[in-house]
Parts: sequence; structure tokens; C-alpha cells
Amino acid sequence: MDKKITIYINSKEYKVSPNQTIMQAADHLGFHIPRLCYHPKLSIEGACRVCIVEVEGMRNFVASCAYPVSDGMKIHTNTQELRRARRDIVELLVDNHPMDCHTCERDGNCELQRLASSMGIRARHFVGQRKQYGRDLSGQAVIRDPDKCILCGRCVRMCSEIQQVHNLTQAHRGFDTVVMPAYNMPMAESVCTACGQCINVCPTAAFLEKNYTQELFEKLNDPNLIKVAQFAPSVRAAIGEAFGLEAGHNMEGQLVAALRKLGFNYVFDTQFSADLTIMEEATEFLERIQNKGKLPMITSCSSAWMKCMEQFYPDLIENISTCKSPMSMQSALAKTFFAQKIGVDPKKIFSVAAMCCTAKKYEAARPELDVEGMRATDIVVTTREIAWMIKSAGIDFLNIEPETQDHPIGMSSGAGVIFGTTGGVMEASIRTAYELYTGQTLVDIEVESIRGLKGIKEGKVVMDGQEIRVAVAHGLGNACKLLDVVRKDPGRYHFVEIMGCPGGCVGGGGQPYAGVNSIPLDEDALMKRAEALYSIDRAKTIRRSYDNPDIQKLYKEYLQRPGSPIAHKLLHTHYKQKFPQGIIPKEALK
Amino acid sequence: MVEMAQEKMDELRTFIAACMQKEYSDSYLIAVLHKAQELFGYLPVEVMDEVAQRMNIPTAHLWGVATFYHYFNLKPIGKYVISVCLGTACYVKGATEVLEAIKRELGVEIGQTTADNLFTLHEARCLGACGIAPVIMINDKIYGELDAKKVVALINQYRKTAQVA
Amino acid sequence: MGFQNTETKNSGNIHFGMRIERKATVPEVHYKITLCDGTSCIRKQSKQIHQILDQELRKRNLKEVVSVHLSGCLGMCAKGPILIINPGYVMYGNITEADIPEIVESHLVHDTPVARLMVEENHLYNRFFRIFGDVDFFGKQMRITLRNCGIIDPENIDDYLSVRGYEALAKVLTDMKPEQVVSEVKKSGLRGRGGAGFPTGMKWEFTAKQPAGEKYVICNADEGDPGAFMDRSAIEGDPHTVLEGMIIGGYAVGSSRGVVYIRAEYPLAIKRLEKAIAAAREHGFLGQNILGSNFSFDIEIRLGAGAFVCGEETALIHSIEGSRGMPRPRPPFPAVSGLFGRPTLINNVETWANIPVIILDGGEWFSGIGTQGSKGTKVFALAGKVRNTGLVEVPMGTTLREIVFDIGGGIPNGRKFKAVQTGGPSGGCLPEPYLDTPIDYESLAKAGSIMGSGGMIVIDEDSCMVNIARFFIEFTQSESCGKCAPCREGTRRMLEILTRITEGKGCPEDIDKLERLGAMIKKSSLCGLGQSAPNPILSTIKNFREEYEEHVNQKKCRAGVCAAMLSYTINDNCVGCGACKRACPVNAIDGTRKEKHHIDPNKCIKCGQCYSVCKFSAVAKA
Amino acid sequence: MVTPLDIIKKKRAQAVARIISKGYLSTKRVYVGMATCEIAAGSKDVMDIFRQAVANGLTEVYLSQKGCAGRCNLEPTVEVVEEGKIPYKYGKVTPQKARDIIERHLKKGEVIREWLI
Repeated sequence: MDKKITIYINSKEYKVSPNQTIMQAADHLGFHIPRLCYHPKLSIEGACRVCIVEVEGMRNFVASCAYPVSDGMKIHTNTQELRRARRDIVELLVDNHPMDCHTCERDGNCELQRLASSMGIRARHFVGQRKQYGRDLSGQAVIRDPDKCILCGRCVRMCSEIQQVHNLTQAHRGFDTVVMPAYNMPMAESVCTACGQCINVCPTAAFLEKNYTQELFEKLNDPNLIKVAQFAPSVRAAIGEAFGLEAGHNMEGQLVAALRKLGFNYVFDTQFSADLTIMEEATEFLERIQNKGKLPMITSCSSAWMKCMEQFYPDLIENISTCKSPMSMQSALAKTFFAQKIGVDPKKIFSVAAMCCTAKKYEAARPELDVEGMRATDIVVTTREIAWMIKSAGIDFLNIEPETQDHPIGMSSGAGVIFGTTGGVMEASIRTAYELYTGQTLVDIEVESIRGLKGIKEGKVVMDGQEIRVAVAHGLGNACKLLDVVRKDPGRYHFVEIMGCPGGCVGGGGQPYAGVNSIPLDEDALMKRAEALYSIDRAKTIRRSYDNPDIQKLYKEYLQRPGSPIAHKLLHTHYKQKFPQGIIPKEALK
Repeated sequence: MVEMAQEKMDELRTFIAACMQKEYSDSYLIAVLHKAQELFGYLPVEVMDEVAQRMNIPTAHLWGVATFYHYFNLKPIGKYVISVCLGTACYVKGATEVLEAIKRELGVEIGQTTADNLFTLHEARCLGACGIAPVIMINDKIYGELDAKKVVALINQYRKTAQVA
Repeated sequence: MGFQNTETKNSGNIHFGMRIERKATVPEVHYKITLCDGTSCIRKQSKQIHQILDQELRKRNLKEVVSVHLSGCLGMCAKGPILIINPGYVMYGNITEADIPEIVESHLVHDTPVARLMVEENHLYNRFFRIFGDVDFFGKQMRITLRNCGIIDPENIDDYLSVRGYEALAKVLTDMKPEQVVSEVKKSGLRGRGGAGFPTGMKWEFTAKQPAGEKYVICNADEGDPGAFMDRSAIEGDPHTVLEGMIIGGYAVGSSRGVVYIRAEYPLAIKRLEKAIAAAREHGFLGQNILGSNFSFDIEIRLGAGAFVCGEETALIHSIEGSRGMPRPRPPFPAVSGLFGRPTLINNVETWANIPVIILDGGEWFSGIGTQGSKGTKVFALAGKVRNTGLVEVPMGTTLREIVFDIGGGIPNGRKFKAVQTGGPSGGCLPEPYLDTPIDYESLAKAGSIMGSGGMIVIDEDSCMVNIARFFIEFTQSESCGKCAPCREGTRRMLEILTRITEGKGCPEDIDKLERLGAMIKKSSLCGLGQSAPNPILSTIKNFREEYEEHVNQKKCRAGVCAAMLSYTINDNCVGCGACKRACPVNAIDGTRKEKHHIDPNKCIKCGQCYSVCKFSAVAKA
Repeated sequence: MVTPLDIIKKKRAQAVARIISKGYLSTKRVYVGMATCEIAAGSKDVMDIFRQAVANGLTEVYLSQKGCAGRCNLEPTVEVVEEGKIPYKYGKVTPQKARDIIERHLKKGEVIREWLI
């Protein structure tokens, strides 16, 4: 234990641990110093200067996020001069920001707005030139609006430090600084993986998902279409937050009911195809083991990860499972098996996915995922978008009577549920693969070693005397670290799960914005969302994918068996190397 | 022309390869960009792409660096680069009038190149020739004790030289 | 030119051309006497000695052929009063009034130096007296950092060796432990010459105390203040001094790697540094086992690329690392975690150049020069509206007046002094009442400016203070890295407000807004650039508020600089020659030949062409 | 044992010998300022005139470049130093002035007073 030191905040004496910043110490003591560019998961920037405090003996104010406490330090957090300085700083940011809060998607959910309000800014004194760069709407998933950017740099740090995609940079300098991809190229041509984490950490609306709510409302009102919905596991674990609930509430039943109220004819569940993914993926994995195929096999459900792999790790393409993501499997079935089942023209089926993810918008537009010439998933909306639609449609989400999903592609096992959190796919796969390989049922089905928020997790299972070594990474930065190990030592693992977002899908780029007293991607919130999923799993009687009766029925009636030709046609895909601007083919480099 | 570019590219590759041998090779990015600009006159996108790839530096990072430092040209430059010193000594002695005269004469703003690709106008922060302020530099040559009239004459002189050549 | 007697030293209005004319008609000066006019010597009766000397010269009719100059402190206080006679650089010390007749008689009349009064000096500074003689430009100067500049061939290491070059290094390696070197530097009282004035010895000590391992020594040669060129001249004139200082620094803090970070805009300085490094390697001053010792050290050059903010140490480190040169919050200080995350000692060119002298002449000697809190000398780049522009090095404690009027020769063209600007874009403008401020870190700060890296711009009545403030904020805002909000947004707003004022669109609240923003930016910005960016504005508002108020309230610019507030009219002097009409780029001038012309104020763009072409003073601006 | 100080003393002696062997002890030494500011003001051309003169047989002159002494407004500067005399310092030297300095001062010993600083 460190010896405690004495500090004074606003003339009151406190004993605190050394080796922490003023902000950390103040947080523990109940002083919430206003802040903007600070994020606990990112490097310290010290840029916004909103968190300045006065330290006696220092000529200037110091940034409390960066300045360490020391014994005897006398800190003031709320003097009149400080308040004025902070107010002026925030006012300067506001003065270089469009005055369009009423028409802004983040109205009411904007950190700048909250700050401005808490600073008591009541007039604009320094209006002058305002940045006007225009929006970049090129991306399938992420749109960029530099006019709303206040240059806190959280997105840049997120993109480079946590995700290690390095798509964003601050370009130019001074007043002309703009966050952009290299060469100011359109997001669509860049190395952006569409993970949407920039949106998550942005305090304003400088990054947003491409919004499809209006288009969706239009389709929902089209009586000629059969509207089918699916929603990802972690949507149910997080959507409550958009309605003011604490993190960790399971809102599955309410969501099903709300989707029906919005006008969907059928509400299915991505968890169903998660079970299906397990069947296909476990089979593929065992085949690779038995036929000495390319190992380790790497999961393919995360769309951001797929883009990342195609541009940065093309050498690993053969290691990637050929399985489509659960969303795309679900949509493929909706337009084939389900259409056939209810006897309608598949062209009349309108398939919508509510996802915790922004990259799924990008995935849905991949031509290789089309089924019989049709786009499989017609529209992808994020948790945020669907929550907004529910509100907009006047549905009393919190008090609604819960409902259940539709057959035949809506029921899921507990294994399908935990897909939403890091390690979940691996755990679910092990449950099924074990049975398929050994013919015995795995008794202790909870694999603790691959749960939790550690960046890279390892585990092993013994199947019939054979040791299967697995590894799990979440967040593309951790993925890169893990894959660099795989590149060097391909024999080290048999099976690798990778999720593009921190925490897995629960931390997806499309999840609700942080509330008033929270921060984006707060670890506590991620854990609570994950825990919601684990508790659904625990509560289920059926916890293994192959035990899901609807899955068994699907194979019996339509797909024959995992890995059959028809399963391959509908449920599998292939990847090829991508060359966004800045990635030069190896041959061209000599 | 293409061959020359190839030759320059090879020279740049050799330079990069030498930097990559050193410890903290990333830190030589600015040196490499200097070299590239010395060879090509500016930083073409293809060259930046190649530098990024060869140095194993994210393109966005490189772009951030290239745009941060005013020394780097991101667009092709004219035959003559006119740098107008706006240091304090020059300013006090009338650099603004000189600058305005050049702008008027060439019809360009700072950072732009004339349509005939002859002149690029830059501003400079103290060329260190304060004794003969106000000064401008055309390519590597410094001209001092200028005024609006002298500078126009000077530009015309360069135009004539270019015509002859 | 040495015949200017000291009585006129403060008049400051002797025109150069005049002197040259007179020069041709007077006999050649045979002897030049320099009398130390430092505080210590004055205390020891140097004034009286000066008087006696003058009487003696008069008595012997030597006034025409012997010139007497007063100099700033010569750093020989222990042996003062000091008197030097050139040519020959004969130095007399501990002289009394009684000694003067003997000196005059023996040395000046009979050409025989008085051996019993001669003192030896083996200090390194002020060698220029021997070379240049003493002129009034140099008289008040004391050259420690620039001791070799303009004297030796900077591209020839032999020249440097011949003036005790690398002897300090050898001394350190022969009989000083690293701790002793650090303590010598501490003893000297040297403070960082880059602007902030942090005690150099303490910086060295911090770095030295870090656990052993890879450490770096950096020379900050990213001199970016507009109008400052001290470091460039120092490197161009004497690159080895800087290298020697760095090698000694490396030895003291336990580093084996040095980096010089220099502006790409200084090609000649870079070339000379490269040459000097190569020569130093060849002679074994750099590389493995320097001069046969166990100490190894090498230096590489890294170029900047046009970013003023890279003069800030953490930004500089980022730039060397190949990133955007943006500062980061401190702590950790570079001494703990600097280049590549390693302990790093950063000093600027001028600071390094002092080191060999401190080692050879001793920290104690060095600490005898200057004032209580600021020791040694400071180099200034004197520019603007002053007769003698150029580089000057003066002991701390010299007054601004001495620099502007004695060394700088005052304001040319009979104009009136208005302000002196020190510290470049981070400094302030000091008007007449502050001219007797002694130059040291604290006094300048108290007066509302800063020492800065050494730019000194003299401003006369033809300059508009609002416009000057605008110039500096335009500079800082365009050099702001953009990282922290107060500097990025705030300096732009200040520029906008000032632009508005100079365009005649200002309102009274604008001055308050400038003060409000300025105070906030100063206290809240991340790095020194932002923290000092408002200084030129705040100091001009403080000292020249009436000019701001005139601009705002009466839309008047008393200096006639702010074009928007000017109007050009043609008065009755007009003879109708038509020159103005032809010169006008926008055809705003009308009039028939041989009749009075007229300017259409709506068309006029206030370019001033008519004003400059008119030979009859018929164009008036107001 | 040979200490670094011993080494440096030897090196200095060698350096001085080398400088002398280049003609330092000539009756006249000419220094031309060659810093950026001086070059900007035209000192390169001036230096060339002196170099040519030496190449063409001007003897008893030691020619060297030097850094900036700080007299910016008077650049380019040229100094003529004779042992035991107060040095002569010419300001604003043009190539023509340089030729005259060679002809009149260096060859004939006539100081051109009106060009002195």
C-alpha cells in the first residue's frame, strides 16, 4: 500500500493515495471536475483545458487530468477566475460550432451541450469565423462532420490507440486543424473498418452512423412488403440505457413487442442464426482439425474485423472461417427458407437488422453476401436508431408487455445469446464442438478463462485427449497484437475469436450514447451489459446450439446437415484482399 | 520523364532503406519527407503512400505530419518559389506592402501557384536577413531592401529569364 | 570611427553618414582606450579615473589621437578597475587615479606599456576587442557566447582549436567528475536562454539523477521568433562551441547521444554543423572513447520543417520522434521522460555555447557577471527602427536604453522612439518609461515583457501599436499547433477582434474582450506558446491604451498605418502633373492637366501609390 | 599517462602550426563575413573577388571567412587586420569595392577611409 499524502481541495484537507492525478483524486472525493478530452481508456491529451484547476504556487492553471497530486498540494476547483476561464474556453468551442442543436442528431445527448449548459454560457461573445468543411457522407456506415468537431482528439486516439486502425489523424494545424483520414480522402475509400468507435467516443456529432430511420419508416408503411426484423444479442442488453435505464437490463421481450408495434410482420432474432453459426463454424473447425486444414481458424462474425483483416492481414484470409456473420445468415434464410415456408415471393421480404454495430451497415452492402441476386439485409439500423424510432413512434418502451420472437427462425439457445460479448462465440463453439467431436456432452459449460474484459484471453479444452488451444481478442488493437503472435507462431492456437469492438458487441459502435454522468465505453457499463447476456444464458434450459429445436428442424427440413452444399451456398462466403488508398499491393513495392 | 521519376523513386527507396536500418526508424519520417520533397519538389500522394508502406507508418499519421509542417508542399510548385519574409524586422519595414504588390502582380494568394506554373507564393518566418529588410527569397536567392516597385521589376526579370529559357 | 568621445555616448543621434564624412578629415586614431564601466569598477572609482584620464589627455594634447570608450562589465571585477589599451590589447588592472599619468606618459607617449600595472587575462570572452578594436557598437557589449563569432573561420576546426577550443572538454575529462561539472554549472547561475530562464544547473542535475541507461542531450536550435537570428549566427559563426557544450553536457548527465534539432530554413547553419560534427569526429571529440577517456558521445542532426511551436521542448521531442510537433502536458518533464521516453536534457544554442566558458573560467567567475538573479550575458537580435541593427551580446543588467541608444545608435531619420519589443511573439512592448529597466528575467517580466530568446525590435512613432499587436497575434495564431482550445480558438478570436479594430470596425467592448481572452489564454493554455501569446496585446493595451481607444472611438490611427482609417486627399500644392493619376491602380484620381487633381474616396483602395509618387507633397494622408 | 588535456594541447599546437602554414603570419589578414545574412547581402561575390586575387598572385595576404559579428545593417563586411594596428573594417562592400580594396589597401597600403565602418 502506498502511503497516503495530504492534499487540500478548496481549503479542505484530504488524505489520498499518491501516484494519481488531481482529477482521479477529486473524483474519489466527490468533486467532479468538468472535462472533455479526457477518457480513461485513452492516452492523456490535456488539450481541451476544461478540467483546469488552480494549484497554489503555480503561475498558470493546470489540467487536472494530467497533473499528479503531491503532498501538501493546495488545489482549488471552483474559484471565480477558474469558472470564468472554463466558461470562456467552452464558449470558444461553442463559438466555433454550428448553431444547429435543434436539428442535430445528438441534441440532448451531446457533451458540449451539457458542458455549455453547466458552465452557464448565456451569450456568444466571440463569434467570428466558423469552420465550414462540409460532411463526408461517402461511408456505408460512418459519416464524418468536421464542422461539429471540437478537436478533443478522442476519435483519433480511439482509432489509433485502441483500434489501431490508424485511419484518422489531425491534419493541418492551429485553427485549421481537421480530423480526417489521410489525404482527406472519403471515408469510403479509406482504411476505416466502420467499427464506429469514433462515434462512441465523440462528444458531439462529428461522427455519426449513416442514418436509415426515415427510409425504414417508409418501408414499414409499405403494405406490399413483408417486413422481417432481427436484432443482435447485445441490442437487448443495452437499449434500455437509451430510455434512461441503468446498464445491464435485458429488454428482449419489450424490444420484440416494440418492433411489432413499429410495423414488422415477423420479429426474429439474430441469436437464432448465432446458433446456426455455431453449427457451421464448429463443423468447419472440426473438419480443419481432422483434415489438417489451415489453423488456427479465426472467427468471422465481426464485420469491422473482416474489413480490418482484408486490408491489413490478407495473409490470414485462409485462416478465416468461411461462415457468414449471424446477421447475414439470418437474412439469407429469411429470403429463402422462410419465404418458401410462408409461400411468398422472396422479393417481397424486406429484411431489417437492428444491430449494436455500425460496421454491419457496411457488411450488408457487400455484394458477395447477396442471395439469389437479392440483397440479403436490406437495412441495418443501430441500437441508437431503433431506440429513436421507438421513441419517435410514441411507443412506451419501458412499460410495454414483453412478447416473444417468431418461429421458425427466432428461437435461440443460451449459446446464441453470449455471442454478444467477448469470448462468447468461442464459448458457444466449444459447447457444440465438444459434443460433435467427442460424442459426449460438455458438463461444465461456462469457460471462465475467456470471459471478462482482459484484452487478450487464452484457454484450452481437452477433447478426447486432444488439447485444443484457443485465444480471444476484443478491440481491433488487441486483435492486431494477437494476430502478430499468430503470424509468428501459427501452431500456438487452434481457434481464435476476434471481435472488433472493445468488450465485443456489447461495446459496439452503434450502442446508446453515454448518459449524463457516464462516459462512453465505461468498463462497468460493458460488464453489466455482458452480465445481462450471461444471465439470460444461465436462465435458459437449452444452452447448447445443437439442442435448439428450431435449428434441428431447419437442418432437417432445409439445410440437410452442417456444411452441406446448400448450407455452403447460403451460409458461407469468401474474402479477398482489399486495397483502400494507402495500402499498396506487395508486388508493387518490389 | 517517367524514367526520371523512377530514378528519383529509387533514390528515395535507398534513403528509406538506410533510415530503416537505424534505431527508432519511425523517427526518420520527417527526414524522409524532406528527402522526398528535395527530389520531387513536393509530396505527391503516390510517394507518400510508398513512404508510409516502406516505413511501416500509418498513412494517416504521415498525412498528419506532412500537413502540420509548413515546409512541406502538398501540391506541385512553380518554377520559382517566392518566399516573402514576414518576420518582425521585415514587417516593421514594410513587408506587407511588398507582399501585397506580389499578390497583385501574380494574382495569387499565399500558398498558390500561378496559372503558368512559373511562381509559387509562400510566406516565410524570418529568413535571417533582418539587416536588409524587407527581404524575399526566390528559390535560394535572397533579395533585400525591397519595396513594391522593386519587387514587381524583380518578378518581371524572372519572367523574362523564363521566357528565354 | 573611434573618436566619438564618451560625453556624447547618450545622445544617440549621431548620424552615420556624418561621421564618415568627418572621418576623412581627422587624423588617424593611434590608441583606443577601453575603460570598464561595470558596477563593480564604478564602485572602485572608475568614474574618477575616467575624469583624470580625460584631463591627462587634454593636458598632453592627445585628445585627437586617443579615443576613450566606456564598456559594459568586462567580467574582471576582481581586478578592477580595468583599462585596456589597443592596439596590442594591453590590460591594466587595479588601477588608481595616481596611476593614470604614468600610463599616459609611458604607454601613450613613449609607447612603453607599464609592466607593473599589467594584468593577465586568460578568459575566453571579449576577444573581439583585439580583432575589432573597440567601436561604440561593441563597447557596451560583452561577448561570451559570441566570443568567436566573426573572428574565426567556422568551417575550420583549427581556428576553433587555436582559441582554446575543446580545452573545456579535455579539462572535464581529465579532472572533473560528472557531479563536479553539474555543480560548476549550478554555481554559475546560468539560466536557460531559450526564454523561460529555468536554472540550467538544476535541469542538468535532474537529468543526471535519473537512473543510468540511455539518455539524450538535445540542442534546441529551432529558433523561430520572427526577427530573431541569434542561434543561427552562433551556429554559423562558431558551431564547435555548441558541440563542445553538448559533449560536456553528455558527460555530466551520463548520456552518449546528442541531437541538434535545427530549422530546415537554416541551410548554411546546417551545413556548418555537419562539417563541424565531421571534423570533431575526425579529431576524436565525438565518437568512442573521446580523447582517450572512457566517455563516448555522438551527435546527429534532425531537421525541423517549419513549425514555430517545435521550439517548445515537448513539441520538439515529438518532432524528433517523427510526429506532429504538438506539446504535451508536463509532468513528466523531459528530464524524466523525454526523447523516446528516455531522460533528456534540452538546452538551447546560446545556453550550450556558455558551457565551455563556464568550465574554463569557472562558474564562480561567470556568476560575477550580471545581476542578482540573472547571470552572464544575453544575446539580442536588434532590429527594427534603429540605426545599428544586428547582434549584440550584453551583460545581464544592461538597460534597454543602453542597447537601443548606445549600441543601437538610436532611432534613424529623426523619428521619435515609441517602444521596444522584447521576447518576440511571446513578449511585450515597453514604452519610454521602461527604458531604464535592466535586462534580467525578473525585471523584464515585471515590466510586462519577457526576456524571450532574444529578439529586440525597436518601434518608432511611425508604427501603430494596435497593428503591431495584430502582427504578433497573427503570427502566434498561425503557428498555434491547434491542440489546446484556448490557444487554437482564443488566439483566432483575438486576431479577429484586432483586425476589426485596425479596420475601423471596432467597438469599445472589443478592448475588454481582448483583455478577458488574453488573461484566460495566458493562464489556461497547454504550452508556453499559448501562455505567452497574449503578451504583445496585453502589454500594448496596458501601455498604449489611448491608441486602442482612438482606433475604436475616433476611428483614428495616429501613426497612419491602419489603411482603413486613412484617407488620401490632394491639397493645394498640386500642380496637376498627373503622376498620381498614372500611378493609381484603380483610376480613383481625376483631374485635368495643370489643374488640381482629386481623389475619389469611394474608389480609393488606400494603396499609397499616389503618396509615394507625388513630388510636390500634394498628397496628404490623414 | 597522457591525459585528454595533454592531447588537446598537442592538437592546439598542431592546429596553430597548420594555420600559420597557410600564411597567417602574412602582413595583412583579410576576413570576409560569410553568414547567411552576409551572403544574402552579397558577400559570396565579394569573397570570390578576394579568392581570385589570391589565386592570381596576391601575396602577403591571409584570406579567411568568418561568421557574423553582428553588424547586420553594414553587411557584407570585410576586415583587414595588420598586426599591431587597429583593424580596418569595411562595410557594405560590393564586388567593385572589393577590387578597390585589393588594389589600393592590400597592394598599396592605402586605407580607403570613406568606406570604413
